[in-house]
Amino acid sequence: MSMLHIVNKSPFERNAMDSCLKHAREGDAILMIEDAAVGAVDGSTIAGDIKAALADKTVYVLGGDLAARGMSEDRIIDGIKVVDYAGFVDLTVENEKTQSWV
Amino acid sequence: MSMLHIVNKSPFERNAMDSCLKHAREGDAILMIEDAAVGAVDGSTIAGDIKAALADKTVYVLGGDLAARGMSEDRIIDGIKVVDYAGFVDLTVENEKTQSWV
Amino acid sequence: MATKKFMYVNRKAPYGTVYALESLEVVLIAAAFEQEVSLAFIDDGVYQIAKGQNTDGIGMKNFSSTYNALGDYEVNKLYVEKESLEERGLTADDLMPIMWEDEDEDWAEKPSVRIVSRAEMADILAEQEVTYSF
Amino acid sequence: MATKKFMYVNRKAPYGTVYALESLEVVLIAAAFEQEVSLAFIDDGVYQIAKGQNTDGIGMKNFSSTYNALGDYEVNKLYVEKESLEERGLTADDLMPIMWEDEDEDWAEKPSVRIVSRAEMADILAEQEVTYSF
Amino acid sequence: MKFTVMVNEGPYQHQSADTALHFVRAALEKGHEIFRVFFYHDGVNNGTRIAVPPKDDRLIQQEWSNLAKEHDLDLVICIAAAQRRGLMDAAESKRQGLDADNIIEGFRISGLGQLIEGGIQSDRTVVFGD
Amino acid sequence: MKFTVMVNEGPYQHQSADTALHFVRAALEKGHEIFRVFFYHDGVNNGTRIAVPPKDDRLIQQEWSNLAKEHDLDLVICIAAAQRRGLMDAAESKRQGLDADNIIEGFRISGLGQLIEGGIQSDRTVVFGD
Repeated sequence: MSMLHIVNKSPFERNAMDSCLKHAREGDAILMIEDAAVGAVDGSTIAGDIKAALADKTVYVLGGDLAARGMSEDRIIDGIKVVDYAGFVDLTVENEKTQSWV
Repeated sequence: MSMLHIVNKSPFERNAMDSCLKHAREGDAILMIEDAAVGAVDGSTIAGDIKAALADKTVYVLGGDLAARGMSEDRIIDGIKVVDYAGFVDLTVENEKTQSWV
Repeated sequence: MATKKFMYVNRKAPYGTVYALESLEVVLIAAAFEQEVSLAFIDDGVYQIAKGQNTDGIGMKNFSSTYNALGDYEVNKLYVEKESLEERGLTADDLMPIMWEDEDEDWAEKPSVRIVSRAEMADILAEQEVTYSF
Repeated sequence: MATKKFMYVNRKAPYGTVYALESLEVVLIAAAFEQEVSLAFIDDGVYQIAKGQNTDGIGMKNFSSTYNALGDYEVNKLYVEKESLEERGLTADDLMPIMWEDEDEDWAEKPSVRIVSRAEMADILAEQEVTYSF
Repeated sequence: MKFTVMVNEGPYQHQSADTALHFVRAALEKGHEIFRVFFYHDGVNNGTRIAVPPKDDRLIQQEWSNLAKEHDLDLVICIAAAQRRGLMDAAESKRQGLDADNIIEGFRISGLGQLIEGGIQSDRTVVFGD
Repeated sequence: MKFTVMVNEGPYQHQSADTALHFVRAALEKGHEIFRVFFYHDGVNNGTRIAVPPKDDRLIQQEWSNLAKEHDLDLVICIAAAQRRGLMDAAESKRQGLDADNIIEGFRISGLGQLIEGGIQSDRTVVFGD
């Protein structure tokens, strides 16, 4: 029974991503949308936390939100998967429940 | 030419207080209103940053906002001054300009 | 109707935004649907049930007493995260003594607030079927 | 009318909220008032002038090219905080090459973006007379 | 699969309303059922018909309305949240003794029970907020 | 001293509107002049007349309106922000070919220049936002 965690706030501005990472469990999925998409970029102060999460969770970013903020897919952290809105819907189907970290 | 910095976001939720503290200068005033009022309470993870700011800045908290969140004045950090809305207005007069860290 | 596990996740301080108040309005309505209802107070959400709230100075309605009424609606699982309290310089003593009466034990008064660790909170969140976030 | 120093402080990413767009709308109007105008890009505000923004995937208007037009309105002081870039894994190369033409030097093209340290930014903020935050 | 979607922010100010629209469209395209979209908090502001955004911008409120018509969606605005913020349909406006209403076609105003019912009846509930 | 106040959030959702009201009242009580209150972003939603909050709650939109009447305040709603969000006065509603308006007495709709003018003319500009 895995959970899809949806984060829409920049990890540099708010504590939502941090709180999500602290509460997500092994096998869960984390999807970064809207301003949270910038958290997918490698080399930032929070990249280490995301990499640690990748050890036992899957991490996704909404490609449209990443591109809107000028970040190309070749600079995101290794292992993060890019999805579109259709992929977002699929994630809510594949995981039995969702939690939004608003 | 001192600046009144107005912070209205909880320092535990957002980076506004942190950013304010990093940009405020000697002699400036910092006023915590709305959800930021909880930052005045001693013993928290950010109390150290506020105490450091008190070394060369004055720090105020809006009493009504502190009380609304169940925090009594006897537990705030030594040196923080409590003001009401009239005191808030006075602070905007005493300092030549204001910056809101929204 | 089917019975599901509903979770209300509260992560924001009261009064600065309307979320705490309007979350509570949902919980009160939800009680009529006879579902399994839990509330989680994480991060700044812990201030929502801080005791001694006094809104005279800001001209807003003090709705904190409504949490005391939740027991009457059979909403008695209020999980509060210990680490969230500690990071804010708070302890369990800073929270309202929200109680409920256990019909099965001759209406004995029992605390609705349950302080749990972050790891326990993660497990509780994982058990839910429908999670509303405010 | 008197001339004052106006500062527009941008601390939020574009598109997630409307602040970046509506801040830019104020700056464009303000230009007509012939005041001294500066913009500060601090914290997530640096994403507002990131190059290569493409909003096709989210169905919103890409307004980033508007920053290139600011020079025509004599708005050419765009201060970007170095530490804010670094914390986000960004460098000056990630920003749009926003330019203005200097009338006094035979319309020579000059960069509007000025990367400054946090300490310098604090000094710049302190010099202002009217500060709008978005 | 059956979805209930909750929208907690108004149009334009936050991207939540846009994302919710895209999510609902994508779910419908995949053949899923949208049991209900529930608008709460400032989300109620998605339901006004008297907005006129710039010509080169998206028309969020109108897009919800069009989508509702096209797919027979149930778009529900919370009455308590709507009353605080000034979203009214003709009946509610009259009941309150007001002289205007502003709800757009395709939305209806109802109670919070509609949200809970959505949670019970749907396979998935997805929240879009601030 | 002369103040211009900027309000960037709607009523109820964020406390900013409440704080701005208290600030303006306190400034007036101290004998200061409020040159203008400018409502931008979701702040425009403070100016609706068709809100009916619960009886035991404050009436933010009405309180602005009353304060304006009492102190002859200049409450200005940004037209661009208002158009996106559905705040209309009778003239603008007619001009846009709409069938309703919702602005409350005491507010007027105008351009962003009013904000800048406020910044120039006032001794202090104070921003209340999210």
